[in-house]
Amino acid sequence: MGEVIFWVIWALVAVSAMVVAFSKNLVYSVFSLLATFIGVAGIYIFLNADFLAVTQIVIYVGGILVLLVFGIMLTNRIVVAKITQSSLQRTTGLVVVGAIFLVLVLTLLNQTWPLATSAAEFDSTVNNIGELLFGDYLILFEVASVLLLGALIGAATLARKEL
Amino acid sequence: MGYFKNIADSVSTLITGMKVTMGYFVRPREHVTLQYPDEQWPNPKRKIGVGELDSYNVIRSKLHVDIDDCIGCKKCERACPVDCITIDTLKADKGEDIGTTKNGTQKRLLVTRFTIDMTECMYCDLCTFPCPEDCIYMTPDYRFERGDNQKTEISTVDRWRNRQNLIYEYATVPPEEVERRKEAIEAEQAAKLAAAEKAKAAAEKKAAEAKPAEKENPDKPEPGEE
Amino acid sequence: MIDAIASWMLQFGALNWLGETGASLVAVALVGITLFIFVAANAIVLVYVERKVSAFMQVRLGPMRVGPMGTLQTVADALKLLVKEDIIPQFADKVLFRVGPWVILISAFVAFAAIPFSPTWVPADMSIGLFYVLSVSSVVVIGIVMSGWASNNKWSLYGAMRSAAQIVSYEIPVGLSLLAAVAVVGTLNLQELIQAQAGVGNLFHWIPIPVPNWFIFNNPFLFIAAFVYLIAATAEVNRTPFDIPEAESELVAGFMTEFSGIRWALFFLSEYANAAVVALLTAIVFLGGWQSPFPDIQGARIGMSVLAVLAIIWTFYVKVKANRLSIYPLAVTVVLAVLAWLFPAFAQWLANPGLLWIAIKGGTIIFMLMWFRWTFPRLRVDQLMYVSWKVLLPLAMINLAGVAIWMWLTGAINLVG
Amino acid sequence: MTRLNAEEMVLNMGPQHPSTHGVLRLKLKTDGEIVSHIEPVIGYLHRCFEKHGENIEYQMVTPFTDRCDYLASMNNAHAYAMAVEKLMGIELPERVEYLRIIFAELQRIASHLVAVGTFGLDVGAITPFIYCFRERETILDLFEMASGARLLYNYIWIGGLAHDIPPGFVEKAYEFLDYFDDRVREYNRILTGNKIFIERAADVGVMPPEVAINYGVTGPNLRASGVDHDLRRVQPYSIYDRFDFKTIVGQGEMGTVGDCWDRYYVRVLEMEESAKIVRQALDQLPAEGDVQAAVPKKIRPPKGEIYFRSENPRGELGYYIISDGSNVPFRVKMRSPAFCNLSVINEIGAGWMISDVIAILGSLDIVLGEIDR
Repeated sequence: MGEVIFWVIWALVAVSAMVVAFSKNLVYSVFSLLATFIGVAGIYIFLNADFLAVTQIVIYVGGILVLLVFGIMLTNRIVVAKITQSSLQRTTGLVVVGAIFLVLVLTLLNQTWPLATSAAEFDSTVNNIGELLFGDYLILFEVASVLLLGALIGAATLARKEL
Repeated sequence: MGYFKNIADSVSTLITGMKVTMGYFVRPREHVTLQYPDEQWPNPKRKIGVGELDSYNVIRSKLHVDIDDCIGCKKCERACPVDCITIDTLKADKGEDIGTTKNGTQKRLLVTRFTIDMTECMYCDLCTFPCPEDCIYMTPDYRFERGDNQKTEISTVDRWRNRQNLIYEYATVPPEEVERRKEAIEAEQAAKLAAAEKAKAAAEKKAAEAKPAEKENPDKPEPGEE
Repeated sequence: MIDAIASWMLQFGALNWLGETGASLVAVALVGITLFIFVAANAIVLVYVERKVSAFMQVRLGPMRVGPMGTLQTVADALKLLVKEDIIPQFADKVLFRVGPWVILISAFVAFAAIPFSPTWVPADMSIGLFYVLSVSSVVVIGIVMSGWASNNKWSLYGAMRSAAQIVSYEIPVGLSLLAAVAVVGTLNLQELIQAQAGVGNLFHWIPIPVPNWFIFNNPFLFIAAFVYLIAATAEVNRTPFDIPEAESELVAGFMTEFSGIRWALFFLSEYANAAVVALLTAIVFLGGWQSPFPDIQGARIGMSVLAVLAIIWTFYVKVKANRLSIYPLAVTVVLAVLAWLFPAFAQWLANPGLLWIAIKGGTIIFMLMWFRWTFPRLRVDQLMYVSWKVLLPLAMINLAGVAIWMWLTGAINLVG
Repeated sequence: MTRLNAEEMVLNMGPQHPSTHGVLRLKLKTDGEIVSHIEPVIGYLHRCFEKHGENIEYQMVTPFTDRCDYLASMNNAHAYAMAVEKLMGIELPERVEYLRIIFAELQRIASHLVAVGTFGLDVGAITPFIYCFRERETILDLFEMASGARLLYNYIWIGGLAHDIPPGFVEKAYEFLDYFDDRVREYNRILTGNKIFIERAADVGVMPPEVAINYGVTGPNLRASGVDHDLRRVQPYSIYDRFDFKTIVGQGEMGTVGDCWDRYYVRVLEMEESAKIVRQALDQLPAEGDVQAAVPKKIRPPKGEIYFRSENPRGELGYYIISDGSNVPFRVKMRSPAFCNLSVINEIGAGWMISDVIAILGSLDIVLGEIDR
């Protein structure tokens, strides 16, 4: 039964990701990204990564997706309900994407994947992540936050009307 | 510092406002809602000094005519700014007594049609003042809805709730009676006309006799009439 | 709770063919349906309560016709909404227009999965419960933007845009103020958060007034954090004074402008579900969740007596100040106090933790939300952002640091060791 | 640096919009939330008042004046009646003058209550609106006692009043005035002093005195801009010179002089002043007198013309009447205050956000019935 759920989630991710890529309507692409993100969160749960799954929803759905929606709606003529997208330079794109795909497939096939012999016991990862973030990797964590703060200030400066 | 004062101001004024609403919340019985069909606003009862008519109230909700008292003077029709009153009258037969009003005035005109179109009425009350018999007045009855089970003294044109339902007919003269009288009056007028023509013809004859030269073709039709 | 139901089902032989996973799924479905009924009933009751509260605050009566005191009014309204014609504007985006309300409802609804209603009743006891509730609540904004954009109406779009900006900004003070409470216990599990608030302690740790050991009482910074959370959460669920996405006097009805019938009912369901989540979360994190305010029988008796004395004082105050006899609070508290002294079982029941207490606490918070709504004017968009970024956010951050210092002062953490 | 998205969107506010106080349509040019241009489109409520006036007798015009500014019917009829009386040279009995002042000032309170309440509603506060309407209902009860109608009274006639006041009216009016003082304090607690309300209204939509005068803005809106101009003071008509009252001028207590908050607060204070006038008028009211003594049997003003202006709750209401000696006016022109007040909206509203435009429109306190006529 658990497998069935897994495959349902997998199908959700695959289909919605395809809609993201192939939809003619840009807004559909963005909104189907919602399904993709939630599906990915579901896969994280299957990997016993509960904290990561929830973080995925908070950051990607609550933050990044909203930004994308904003971007699309504000840079287009929002009064029109149809925002279409078209592909340019298909051949070049196909070649590049094909090459990357090939490399990925080869890597995946050449790797020997360790397989679990039994289902892992679920154990919450919150404590471990917390201890690692605020213990071993505290400096990195702080540096990353300073970097993000710098980016934030930079963006705000650029976006301001009066310079 | 202004920043902190702002926050303190906000908190204190918001709490002041919340006290007001809470004050009302904990004493809900001081409400002002009226449960309309069950309880009704008491109409300020007030007579305007036109005799014993109890219902003559200052409240202006529906026009009403005591048609028995109407003498057909059409003063209200002329006073109406929106022409919602229509009155037709016929002269009474000679010697016929069509009653007196409660003020004792002898009626001379038979009111054959008295309609008030309440869809046009704007409740200005201007029509009630010129009435010499105080027979048109506003009633405090503000419920215009009339179903099958609701008997009103006013006859409805039809039962459907359309505009026709709000045009009130007050004249009580039956239509055949009106027809008869009209015919009678027409006949009378025709007789009068005939008499007049006769007299005219006689006069012409006399004139013709006086002037024989113009006697040749008295019945010659006009060229356009053929 | 799911596991409990599943194993209980498996004890009956008839359901053995389901297998363990199957039983779990059935249990999930059962819990889900129960929760959905709860959400629907919650909306129906809250709409009625809101209408009555607003009416009483506005010297009106509110619904009085359908059922006794108008109690069935919202049921009748719900039926009316269900049978209304389904209208989709011609130039709306049909797919997103249909999906949008459901996204909002589902994200509001799944948050209930982690809410503990009593020591044993919690649909899913997650180790990351608090974080989970926050995360699924953040999906609401996508649904709002979706329905606002799909309506193909400028007012809807303005509503959606405002809503997105507002919810994204207010998530930060919400998160930070909750984090202050989390820092005290060191867990994201809602049950553990509540269990940490058991017992009786001193007010703000040192002032010798016995109060329940709830976070709002035993730490002044958490006291402020509770209000920061309440304000920010009011904004997150789009209620006045932060209801600018709907803003009926400005944007007609904001993102709901084009919706009618059942879809509009879905918005209402989710609005009140969201309000309930916020209220329950406030109760859980700051007010001790299902913990009773009384530690034992004696505590319940004394507590009820104190309440009765307060009611007597209030009655005298009102009598002197406004020359009006307010008899109901007095009567209710005195009767309860007498009952508590007479019947130990009743006092014990009062002292027991459970659904009653979380319902009372959540109800109080919801009443506060309504009270805000029917008192205040609405903020402007930029003022809304000002409140979020320049008032609540610094306050929440100071709180977070303050909580840490307070814990060090009270000896809860030891920096040296 | 040019802005990335300088695209303007035209937004139709109205005719079906909850905050346009009737059927007004505002064409807003917006850039995001900022409104760069406002164009009011009026005429949805046009009822040919002036043309009507040319076709019916003098007394018949009164019900139509009631319907122009339906929130201040008494004041409208008062102004019209005074205009015709001046044309005909009618001297009124004292009692009529006092009663007219009482009704006009009560009507001013009622009208300002609507203005204050709906302004609260425009910025999102629903409850004060209901409180204001509760008080307005009490005033309407008084009107109903006297005239029989609650909105369109046709009570002030040329040369007098339709009826005398009923017994008990004066006591009820005193009762209302006593009750009303407390209520104003309550509005100040729940709305005027509310920080959110001040933030929404103060410094928003500032109307400098020059702009107000140039656009012909009158009434409380003009006084809120700091111009001490009240026709009851500067050109006392009727018997206003006998009463002791202050003209309220905007002080800019919470922000700039002439902002929305000032326009709101001037109205709140004017209600108190009007209550004062009503109290004085009730004190001095002559006990006896036939209110219809001076009503002419036939209203046939001599050939001539007149422009008469009075202070309406919304500003200066003027009637220009030409008589050709018959019983039907040759021309009735109405100078409606709300029309001029609305015309300033682009000047003071452009550059603010949509929410502010709503607040500014609410603070101007327009009545579409009067604008369109």
